[in-house]
Amino acid sequence: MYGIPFDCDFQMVHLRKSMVEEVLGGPIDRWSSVPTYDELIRISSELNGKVPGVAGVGLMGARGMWSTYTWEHVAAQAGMMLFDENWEPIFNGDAGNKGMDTILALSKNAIEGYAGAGWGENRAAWLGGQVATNISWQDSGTQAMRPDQSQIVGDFVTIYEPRISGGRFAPPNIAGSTSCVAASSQNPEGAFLMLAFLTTSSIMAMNEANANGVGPGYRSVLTNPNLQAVSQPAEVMAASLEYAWCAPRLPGMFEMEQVIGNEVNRALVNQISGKEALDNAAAAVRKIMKQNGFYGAKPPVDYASVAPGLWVGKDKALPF
Amino acid sequence: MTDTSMSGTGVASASPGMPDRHFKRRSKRLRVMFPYLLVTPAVAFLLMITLYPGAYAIIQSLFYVKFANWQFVGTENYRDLFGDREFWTALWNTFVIGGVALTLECVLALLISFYAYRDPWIKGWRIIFLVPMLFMPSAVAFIWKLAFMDGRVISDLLIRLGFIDNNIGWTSSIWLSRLTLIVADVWQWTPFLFIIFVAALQGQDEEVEEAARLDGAGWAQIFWNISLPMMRPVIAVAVVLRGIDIMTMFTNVYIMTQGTPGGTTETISYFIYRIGFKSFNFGYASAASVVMLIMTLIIAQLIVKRAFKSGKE
Amino acid sequence: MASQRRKKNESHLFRYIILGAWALFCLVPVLWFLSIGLRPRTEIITQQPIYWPHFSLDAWHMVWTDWPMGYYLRNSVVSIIGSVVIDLVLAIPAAYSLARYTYRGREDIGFYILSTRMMAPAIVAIPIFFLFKNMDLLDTVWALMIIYAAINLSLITWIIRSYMLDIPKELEDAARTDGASDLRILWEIIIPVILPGIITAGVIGAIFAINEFLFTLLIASTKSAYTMSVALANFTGGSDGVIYNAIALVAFIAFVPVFLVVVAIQKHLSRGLTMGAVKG
Amino acid sequence: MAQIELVGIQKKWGAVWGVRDVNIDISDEEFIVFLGPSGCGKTTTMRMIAGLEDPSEGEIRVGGERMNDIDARDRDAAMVFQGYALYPNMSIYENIRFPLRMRKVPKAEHDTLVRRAADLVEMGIISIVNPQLCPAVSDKELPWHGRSCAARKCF
Repeated sequence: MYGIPFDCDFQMVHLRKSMVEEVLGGPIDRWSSVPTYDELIRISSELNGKVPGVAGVGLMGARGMWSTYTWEHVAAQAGMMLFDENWEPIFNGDAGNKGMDTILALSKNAIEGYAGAGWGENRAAWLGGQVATNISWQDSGTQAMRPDQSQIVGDFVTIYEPRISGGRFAPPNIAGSTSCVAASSQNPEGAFLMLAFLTTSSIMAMNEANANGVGPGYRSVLTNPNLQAVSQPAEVMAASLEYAWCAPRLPGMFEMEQVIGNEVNRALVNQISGKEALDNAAAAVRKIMKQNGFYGAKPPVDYASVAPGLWVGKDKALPF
Repeated sequence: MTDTSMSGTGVASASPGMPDRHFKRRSKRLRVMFPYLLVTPAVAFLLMITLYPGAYAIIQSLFYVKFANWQFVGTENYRDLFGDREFWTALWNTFVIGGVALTLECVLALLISFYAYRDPWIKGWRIIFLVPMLFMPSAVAFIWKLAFMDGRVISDLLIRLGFIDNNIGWTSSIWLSRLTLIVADVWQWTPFLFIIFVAALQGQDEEVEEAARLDGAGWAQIFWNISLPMMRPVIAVAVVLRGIDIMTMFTNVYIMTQGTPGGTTETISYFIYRIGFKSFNFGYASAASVVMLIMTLIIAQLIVKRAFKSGKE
Repeated sequence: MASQRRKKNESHLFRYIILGAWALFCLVPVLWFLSIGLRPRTEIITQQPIYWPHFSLDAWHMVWTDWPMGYYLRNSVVSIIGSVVIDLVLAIPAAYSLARYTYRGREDIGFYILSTRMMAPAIVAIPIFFLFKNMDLLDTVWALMIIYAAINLSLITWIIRSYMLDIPKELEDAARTDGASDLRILWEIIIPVILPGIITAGVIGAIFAINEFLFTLLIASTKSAYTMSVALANFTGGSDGVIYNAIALVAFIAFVPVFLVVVAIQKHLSRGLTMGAVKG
Repeated sequence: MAQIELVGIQKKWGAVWGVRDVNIDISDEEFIVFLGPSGCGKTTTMRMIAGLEDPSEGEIRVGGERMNDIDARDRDAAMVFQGYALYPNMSIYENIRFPLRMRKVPKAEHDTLVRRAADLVEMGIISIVNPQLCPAVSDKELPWHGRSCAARKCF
């Protein structure tokens, strides 16, 4: 089993320094000022509309993967496990619902465009000073420092992701950005060929290809100069193959990301309840899993061999 | 008829340069085949670009496709599709968004062309009104995405005018989100209908109009009772062409809403694109394509053929 | 009498209000978008919209230096002109056949050609994608050329056909008795006579090709085949987010030539847009 | 040589009769006029003689030779059309020259032949002398349109 590391994203919370300090009544401490999501809900509701044109919180609520990521990351703070031992999706458990409730509460203080906001829209609103707090990846912090793009240079603090009170930390693996390749799998070359012509989607395709069992042949493909010419990630990955750890994606992951996110989005715009959304998502995901060879005699990928990587938090101390 | 005449052949003998007469027997087969030969390259080219994809889509729609790995699933994709809420929503959205946009475009284009066609500065108006149509559709989508959503310009203007108090969440409400797509489409494509309607109005016989005026009809009456009925075939053709394009609406959805909220702005084209190129479920997307293709063919037979029959020659 | 004159003036006034309002609706977004292209990026998405921004050529420099816009422009021009040439070579004989001969199946063939105009790009996108992949044509200007030609062939055929129908049949009969063969007639009489119609068809086809988005998005996924319309999408991806001022400038760079050409063929425009069904 | 015989010529479009059983014998250098109300088949008959229309039945003979299967372009018949049918993309000079080009008459002879034809229809030499000065046909309907049309048929 080899892993292909790239683009490791962390969900973080970014704060507008001046505004949040005013609400907190003192300087921000990165570790303790906003310890829980409940606290973020409170702060963002106080901040919402306080300054004309500035909303309490920005979050990615668009259909598809954006909503999926937001829900997963938040629910992970409540200790969500996505699947049980038999790969049955268990989204509609306590943790999953807690995550959903948290997002729904946050959405009341959210910027008006959050339901259509993917990464690009969220980034623009944050850098343009339209939100007082923002849930996004780490690069929203580095980009806010660039005066050619950012209105809020010097007026922001990035804190680590808040917990959900009572929850335990569990990194969700369903859409993690790290890919892996199972050395034991079949049909190695086919999926990677996708990359040769799909650079805008190459990252997606590569993940998907990995998940579908790309075998030992992957290296020859990754080191192919033609592929490297069109896909810079391929070049980087090829160089760091030996040093990788792995957290495999599930086969059919992109389909799952889409269906989960679409349901979460429907809940965010009040078309269905959060519980319904999670039930619908679980049913859809189960179907996709089945089509990809789960629930049969032999799982499509040998996950046991990567168990340590799958569950990073289990036997390890939290970094803070 | 009467001045048609044949010149005598007497002069022919006076032309020493003409070669000797030799009557070439024509090949009857070539004669019959000739028009087919002329049209063959074009048809062959189009067949390549429609028949192959058609067959490919039909075959692929019977599989669960995971890149190079195809699992035969029979008609499962179709059964799923007809039970898929998102598919029916997409169909309904396409119909609703397209219908409202098309109606608005038609009414506005009629209104404007009615006021513009006899204006002395019609040439100037026409150039101005053409401008939106000549922008790349993707750019137009960005214009309106920025105006409605990212830049909040329209919310701001409405606040300044005192209509509302807070910024509007365009993407959170079904009809507001659809409205953004409709406005973008109306802005860009009303000129299309306008240009056609003005040409039709200018092309109509002035004497009929003058006769009606002598009979005491006013402008509006003339328009309603004479111009409009005379324009019917033109309107039919224009609406059919615009309708075809609206039914395949993709760019605006892709750039502006991506189907938010909850899939209520997702058109059928975007649905197929999303299933195919975001979920990578090509078999399912192909099944949707096949259904769409059949619907297109039915619409083409029922409506388009008739419109173009009445409109031509 | 006086009241009637006033009434007339009022109706004039009303007309100019309507036309003026529509002109504003058409032009204001365009001018505002131009101002987006000429302002610094930090003044585009802000707490409150900025209506009087600072002037900046940031985007202009970005468009020509950071992105090889000249190269994209070349791709656009090559693929579009190539597609129009392919179309004219195929469409002129086909249109001649449809306009001038009576034979079995003519109506059906004509309608088949027309019906390809109705095909939603999304319907054929996936198979076409794999077709080009198998032909090793993805990410090439050739693929774009073929796809644009396919999209526009019906349009161009029908426009040219309509112009051919306008030519009096006598002209051909005369040429025939003068000893010209059918192809000779097409080449020496028909094509020169309907040249304005052919140009119209080509220009309208070119505009549709410039505007094509979905296929270009799928086929041209690397820089080697980016065209203007995909270059736009290029400004939206990556870690830099949507770069609106660059998008605005690219849109105007593409708009100007299109506008000039269209103004030049204005007279034929309505006819071309309706595929010949409306004679303007 | 140019004796024309029409034997039982018929033309039918579907159920509509264009021409019904025409039998005419026209001898060489004879001058003949068809007269009749509109729609009686004068033009159709002539178009069949010129080869622009195929008779549904019957036979056309020129100089005793059966012409039915011979293309209009190869029949070497001449016909002046109601609407003149001048080629709008060519000058009058070029119009008159067109049949010469089509019938592959050696280029060197063209000028002489065009002038002679123009003289025959009394077109006046002005429009012919310099092909470049020749007005384009599409300019306007000029008095010599009909004549140049006839001139084209004078070879």
